[in-house]
Amino acid sequence: MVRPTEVEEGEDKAPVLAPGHSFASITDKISGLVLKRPLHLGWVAGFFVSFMVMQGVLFGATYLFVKGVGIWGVNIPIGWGFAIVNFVWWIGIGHAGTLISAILLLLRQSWRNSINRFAEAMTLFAVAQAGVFPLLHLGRPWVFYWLFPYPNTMGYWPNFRSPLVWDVFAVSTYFTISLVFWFIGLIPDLASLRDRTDNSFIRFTYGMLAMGWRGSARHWARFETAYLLLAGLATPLVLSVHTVVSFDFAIGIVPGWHTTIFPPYFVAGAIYSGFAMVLVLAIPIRKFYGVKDFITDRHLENSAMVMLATGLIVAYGYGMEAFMNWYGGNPYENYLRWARLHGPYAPWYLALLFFNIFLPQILWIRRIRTNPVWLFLISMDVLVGMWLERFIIVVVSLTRDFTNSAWGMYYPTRWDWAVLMGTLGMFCALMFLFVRLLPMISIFELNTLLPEAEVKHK
Amino acid sequence: MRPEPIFGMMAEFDTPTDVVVAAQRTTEAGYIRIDAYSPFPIEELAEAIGFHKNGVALITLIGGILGMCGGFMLQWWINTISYPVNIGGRPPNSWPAFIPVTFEMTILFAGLSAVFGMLVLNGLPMPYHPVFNVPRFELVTKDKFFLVIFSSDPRFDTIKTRAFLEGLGAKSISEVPS
Amino acid sequence: MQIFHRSANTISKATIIAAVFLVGGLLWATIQLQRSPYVTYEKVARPQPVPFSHQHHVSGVGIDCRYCHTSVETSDFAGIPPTRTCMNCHSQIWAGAPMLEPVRESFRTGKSLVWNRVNDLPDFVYFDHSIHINKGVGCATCHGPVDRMPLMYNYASLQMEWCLDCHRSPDKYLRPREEVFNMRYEQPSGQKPMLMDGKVYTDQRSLGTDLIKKYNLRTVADITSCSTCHR
Amino acid sequence: MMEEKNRKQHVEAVCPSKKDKLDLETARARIAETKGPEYWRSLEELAGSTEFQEMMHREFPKGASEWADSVSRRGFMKLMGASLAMAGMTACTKQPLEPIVPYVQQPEEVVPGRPMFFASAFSLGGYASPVLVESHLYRPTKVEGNDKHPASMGGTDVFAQASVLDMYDPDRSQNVTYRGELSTWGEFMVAMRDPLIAQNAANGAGIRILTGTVSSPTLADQFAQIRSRYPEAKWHVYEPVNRDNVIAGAQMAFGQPVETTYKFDAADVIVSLDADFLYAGFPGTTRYARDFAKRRNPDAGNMSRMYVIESTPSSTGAKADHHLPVRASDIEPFARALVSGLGSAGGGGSLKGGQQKYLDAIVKDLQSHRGSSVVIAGDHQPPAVHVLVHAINQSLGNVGKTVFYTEPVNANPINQTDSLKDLIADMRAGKVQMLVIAGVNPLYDAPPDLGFADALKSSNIPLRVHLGLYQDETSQYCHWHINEAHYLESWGDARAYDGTVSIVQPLIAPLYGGKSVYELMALFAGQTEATGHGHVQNYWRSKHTGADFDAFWRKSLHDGWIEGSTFEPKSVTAKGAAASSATSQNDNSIEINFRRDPSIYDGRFSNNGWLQELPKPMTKMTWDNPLLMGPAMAERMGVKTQDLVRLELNGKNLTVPVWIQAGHPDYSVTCFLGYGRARAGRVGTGAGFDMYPLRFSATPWFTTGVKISKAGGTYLLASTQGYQTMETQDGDNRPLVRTRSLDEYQKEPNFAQEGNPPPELTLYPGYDYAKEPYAWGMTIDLNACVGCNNCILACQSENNIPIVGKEQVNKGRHMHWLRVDAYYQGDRDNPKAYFQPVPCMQCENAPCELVCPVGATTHSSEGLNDMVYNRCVGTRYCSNNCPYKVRRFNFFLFQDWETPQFKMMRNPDVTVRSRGVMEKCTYCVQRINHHRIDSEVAGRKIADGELQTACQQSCPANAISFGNINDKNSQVSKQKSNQRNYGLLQDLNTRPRTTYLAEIRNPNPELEA
Repeated sequence: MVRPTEVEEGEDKAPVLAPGHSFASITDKISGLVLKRPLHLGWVAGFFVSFMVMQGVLFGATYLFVKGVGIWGVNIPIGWGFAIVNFVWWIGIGHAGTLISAILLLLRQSWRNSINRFAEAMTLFAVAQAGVFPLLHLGRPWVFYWLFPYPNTMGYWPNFRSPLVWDVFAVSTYFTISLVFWFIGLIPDLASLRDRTDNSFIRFTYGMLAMGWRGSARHWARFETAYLLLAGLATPLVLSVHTVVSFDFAIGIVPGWHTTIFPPYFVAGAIYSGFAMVLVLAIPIRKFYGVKDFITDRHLENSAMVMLATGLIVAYGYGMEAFMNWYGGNPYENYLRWARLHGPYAPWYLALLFFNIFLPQILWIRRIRTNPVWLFLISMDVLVGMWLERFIIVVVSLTRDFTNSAWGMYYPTRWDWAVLMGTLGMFCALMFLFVRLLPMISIFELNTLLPEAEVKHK
Repeated sequence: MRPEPIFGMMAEFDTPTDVVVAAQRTTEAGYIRIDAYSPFPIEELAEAIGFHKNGVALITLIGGILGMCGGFMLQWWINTISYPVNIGGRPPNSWPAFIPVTFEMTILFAGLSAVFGMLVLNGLPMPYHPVFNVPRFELVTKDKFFLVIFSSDPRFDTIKTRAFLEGLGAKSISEVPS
Repeated sequence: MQIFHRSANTISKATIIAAVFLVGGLLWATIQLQRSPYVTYEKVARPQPVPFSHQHHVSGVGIDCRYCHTSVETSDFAGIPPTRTCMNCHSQIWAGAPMLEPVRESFRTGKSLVWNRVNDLPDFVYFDHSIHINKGVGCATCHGPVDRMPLMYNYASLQMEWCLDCHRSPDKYLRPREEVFNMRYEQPSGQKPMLMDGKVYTDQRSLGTDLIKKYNLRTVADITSCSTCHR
Repeated sequence: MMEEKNRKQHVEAVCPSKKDKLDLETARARIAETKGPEYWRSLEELAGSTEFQEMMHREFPKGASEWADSVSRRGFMKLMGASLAMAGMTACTKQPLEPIVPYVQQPEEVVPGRPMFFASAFSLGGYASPVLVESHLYRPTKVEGNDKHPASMGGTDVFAQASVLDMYDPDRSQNVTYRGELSTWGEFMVAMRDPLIAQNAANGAGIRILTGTVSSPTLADQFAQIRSRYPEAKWHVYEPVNRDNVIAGAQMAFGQPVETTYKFDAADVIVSLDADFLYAGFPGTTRYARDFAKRRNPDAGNMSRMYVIESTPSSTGAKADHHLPVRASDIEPFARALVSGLGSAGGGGSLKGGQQKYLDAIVKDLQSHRGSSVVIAGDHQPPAVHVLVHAINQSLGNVGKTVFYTEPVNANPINQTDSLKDLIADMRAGKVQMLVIAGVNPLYDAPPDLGFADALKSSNIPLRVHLGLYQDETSQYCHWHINEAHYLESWGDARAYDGTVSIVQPLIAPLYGGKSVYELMALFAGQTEATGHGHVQNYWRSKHTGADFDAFWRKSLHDGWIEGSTFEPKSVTAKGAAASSATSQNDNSIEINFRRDPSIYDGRFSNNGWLQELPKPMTKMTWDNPLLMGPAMAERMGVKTQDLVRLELNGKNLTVPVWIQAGHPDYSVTCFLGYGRARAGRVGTGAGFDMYPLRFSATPWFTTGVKISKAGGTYLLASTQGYQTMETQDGDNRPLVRTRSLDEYQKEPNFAQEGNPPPELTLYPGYDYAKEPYAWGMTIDLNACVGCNNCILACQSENNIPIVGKEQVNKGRHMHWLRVDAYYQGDRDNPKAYFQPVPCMQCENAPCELVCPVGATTHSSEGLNDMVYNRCVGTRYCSNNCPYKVRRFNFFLFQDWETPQFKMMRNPDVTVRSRGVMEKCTYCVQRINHHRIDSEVAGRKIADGELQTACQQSCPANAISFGNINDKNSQVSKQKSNQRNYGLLQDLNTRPRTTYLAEIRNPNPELEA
């Protein structure tokens, strides 16, 4: 087989791992980012800004609890607004992390090894953001626990026919599994940090987290099995999560929601936006932390190609939806198709098509695929586009449903925006902490990419 | 005075190949209570020290089955036994609606059993371990590979074992104080 | 190098196990708290302006429930006696007892006595006495041995699961209508069989099942529908 | 017996049930603590004051705007409420210790926990609507129609429904004041003594009494006594919405002010000349709606046909088979043409193009239905039109068959405008020593050209007394203000449109210790009784002499009317035709119409939140009174709805927003009176625009020559229905209201069944409701529904539904459980209009239930779509998934959890919802439960018709049937077996329990061609 550090004959791709590295160099380089690297002003500034933006959530939530969900733009008929849009969007972003760490692992895609760690972190933090919204959007958040089946004095239970209850289980499972997956992956690297540092406090902390990992061959064997099994479990899980999220709509009878195509194209869309976020994070990180050796142009290009593929699936989804609305002959669905193109929200819909479908097509061009600046911009564009898609699905469908007399409009308030921005801030703040405190690239997995890692049989 | 009872004899190697070969030799030499240490997983190494199968997979399977049954039974019991209510004209046991949760419970239980199974079988957390007493052992998480023959091994003998390990071409050999 | 002491192994494992038990314990405790008398006032006597003893008036004097709780058979609200009812007797008996001064004062001034409510349901629950009485639910079934309560306390938790216990299987509790106000009623048993409509009952279940037919109770599905109690 | 009861409530009316904790005594104590003006001022400060606003700004820099909106008028109180709500409605809180307060002496008739009903009468403009008032431990909570009374037949009108809120209004004036200082009734009596003695000498030459229209025999008698005591004293009458034209018309026609009443159930052809007789405010509307609907049943075979020629779209016009929009001034020519067309004298006049063919058709139709037709003219049409109409009815021989003349209900049928003129003249001339203004607000609503305000302010009337429910515009300029007792708090009597006298009996002792007009007038009449009860009873004792008076009295109180007091029809002879009044108008000079507001009448109800938020029948607008304008005219002027325009009339200017109203005649605009109050109270003050300044005494109802110009800028108008069409822009036409013409219907009787899915069309086995003793269902007959909005208010009052304020309505957060959609179809200049009341459909396959994560909405075994407020966590998923959008959500704490008065007003049988929970129509499940329990206790089944939902009970047109669909003989089952029966959006297979009977119109074939 071809070693990741090398390149096939005639193929002009960048290697997955720049040549000239050894176990020691990789270990020192990555652990150094945490242990040796001084505190840069850039990091402080970035963290401070995102921390400030994060206050949007705190203020927004506080005021919400005081006044009621009416401070948002939601109304009758548009019972769901930004909260659910953001929820779906964040969950979707999370999916790329799991895809990279689990599915690509099963597919033996060696290039995942250098991006899976922070992709998983991204997953966790994104799902954490998503988790904020279902709670906040409740009319009475203080009784959220009624959604869990716990033995209660009412002798009454959640309604397991409701997709929202499925959500509760799917999302919490997803978060838990992602968390443990991420953490056990960290254990050997934590041990490595433990052994690299000179500061006794840091050593103690990482030592505790490493749980006394000593790289025993037996441990490695069990570790590998568990890791592989988790990957095997996370793969159907990640597909199920966005399927369940799409059920929130597909189960409903609202025109524009009630569609069987939702599960596949929600998942595709999720991965689409997820990889966009991966690039948005990877490109600056590899620049500012000088890890171009590990996150090479190859990674960017592969991610770009995944985006291109999933983007096309999403495009197919749109097309199919519109076609079915027309072909199905359901007057309500049909009218919704008309309303999307000509109704008050037409500009949003057209913007969505442009951002999500047309613009990304330039990724067919190789030069764009390998140009970090272009990739960064396109990724941004896709993130916006995917947010718009959720807005169109959630909000616009509700503005034009069955009874004409009950049609309405949705206008987001400052509080809607505050909370959305706030979660973005919280996400960035968490990422800043992550790259500062933990090895952002999996040391041991990167080591296995080196030619020396091979055992030569005599 | 008698020397301190020692935990084992540790040999250090530079490359995966070396340690794997050494390990194989050690086992061939009839040592059974040995262990090898490496910065990253090396399948051959586990094989070499005679560690062939682990129970993680089985535990995971059991966990998954428990999760699946538990998940479905919970919903079935709630909707047919505990408090059957007429929801939108659906029958109490509308099982198709129970599948998603059942599935998620399966994954959750399987996943957690995999993780905790692994940790328990590995005896983690174990912050203290004699091998850490060897100063150079900290390189095990960097670029060095170690082979240890425990003093509990019936064939263990401070002198002989050290000689044996030297014979394996170890970079350095050190006693692991207990 | 060695960072931790030997004991760390035991400590760390112990901590993890302890943590698990702690969390579990807390959850269990909160759930129990909801059922505890602290929350439900179950079997907790309330302070009252006059230490009225049901025991004395019911088993001692032998007054029927309906003498004071007049509307119990006709209204959702059982009724709480106006001061005048007390004075019917206490203008003659214990006319001067200092304990009864608040009552006399209320009667003089026309200012109502302010009691503390004992059996108190949340405002979103709509309980109706008349129907329960008429379907053969005894006073004591919910209010307990009132005739043995020197100070009134609520006998049951009055929580939804408690209501449901009977609404899901009324046969466990129903009694013949004429026994409803009987404080010392006992369910039929082998030792104490009961005769109703020429049939002898030796256990509650069979009696209950027949009473369900006799008083044509609505089905369990009916009486466990939400709108039965919540509007 | 009654006064016995009242005395008792004075002692203590107490609420032992946990459901109504608050006892009247403490409530009144609390109100007393905060004396009238201070009371509302303190709250007003809390919400309105700058400090408060600033403080909120500091707290929530971004949230300032939210605090300005009307939901959080009582800002902090709301927050307290919120926390209180959490405590009240979460499962995870400890039940607070609650007191329980028994009577000292329990009244015999009281069974705590069971409501009592008392007959009384609500009167508006002198006309009484007989009502039954539901009372929980002497707290009136709900007004129902008096089903035994011929004028009500169980129906009510919106104003009567809302009157209970008026009674509890915390903004009502709560004290006697003298020059704005607190005073007492006693001090007032003392203060009056000397002036009255002085007047005695002067034969009362200085006494002037101004009241609204009076039909009360007792009051009339009191005035008679006053006159006998003070011969020179004058009684003036003025209401802005009066029937001067009708009376004048009768005078001209017959030489006497007869009352005209109609029997629409005997009419095959109805021609309305600008008469909106199907909406509240028109005398007899409740009975008329019932009679009209009776003849609109296409299956009965004798369906009537109605032509409406009107100057502004009304619910009557919406029900017409032929609707002809013409300017108000063109009605008279039309009437004349009609007269000549029918070949009787006094006709003549030519018609504008297009109207002729209508005329011909109408003439033909009328001629072929002599004696079985009704021609009716609107109150605001000039006397001439009424004369013409009288002539027409006579010539058609309708009199005595469908049209009847009786004694006037109005006890003092004078021309009110002239009466007011005289008064003002006397005031100016300084002839007035003592001015008593009782129950009217002329300072606000008198015509501007008469200058009542200046006369009152500048005049040197030494003693000015104002009796009113509110400290209003007029009371500011009176020395004495007497806080009036609401009709639910006081004794009295009044005549219904047919003359039947109802005794008004109090349901509760005056909350704020007010005095009734009877008690005030007794002062002048020199009557000695202390109580209004005394006056009323004595008067009737004088009428009903005989030993059986007590029996008579009890019967009258119990039934709600006095036997034999109904006016007998009298025969009158016309004195010849009318002289033309209207000078023919230049077609292009714009005409402006002034109309009473459908919701707040002439402004007297402007502090009534229920009425303010009640969507007006045609526009579905709330809280405002924009200028209605036809589409054509709007296009010419280039204005859109919500644009501001400047009105100019006789040198007076007003800037008002425009509402484009389909079907409004061209070159004409309509504005509604009653808004723009300066001193209405927290709810009404400042809402809308005051139109009285343009309403001159000469032209009270319409006039031409108004100049309209764009003023620039827009003004927010909150309507509850954004889209009033069933066509979607992609050309699809949704069959929400299914309708056909009569002969189409006869050709294709089951047209409504289209798209009805087969019952087996479901994945799951269906739930078997047939085995249940009851399965509740409802039908709404769209043919009968006249869009009178009664159901909305009845529901609001029965189910403790809060109001939310203009901003929230505009956001789409209004809370009405039952809405009445109005749809327009066809030609925008003369469209067909349809009403469709939409409550919860109680779907058997309810989409909402499926998606609720906590099972807060489930299905009862009897087929109700239960909503458990205290279980709801507020995901709003159910509302999203409801195809009918009938679910309502408490986005804020909309309910007022603090004001004691409102706590007393609420229906104790319905949970008061808190913030963050969904709510919806439950078919009045509290009533279902009460009746079920009672019937089971009695060991019987609920009889058909015994159990009525609030909307059904209040419906004057009997459009709503409700009952047990498992009982094949029930009214509702019969309706459902009707061919016209269809389910809204039935193609979704939601299996709604609420279904509709398709609307059938009976157009004149000649005009269809």
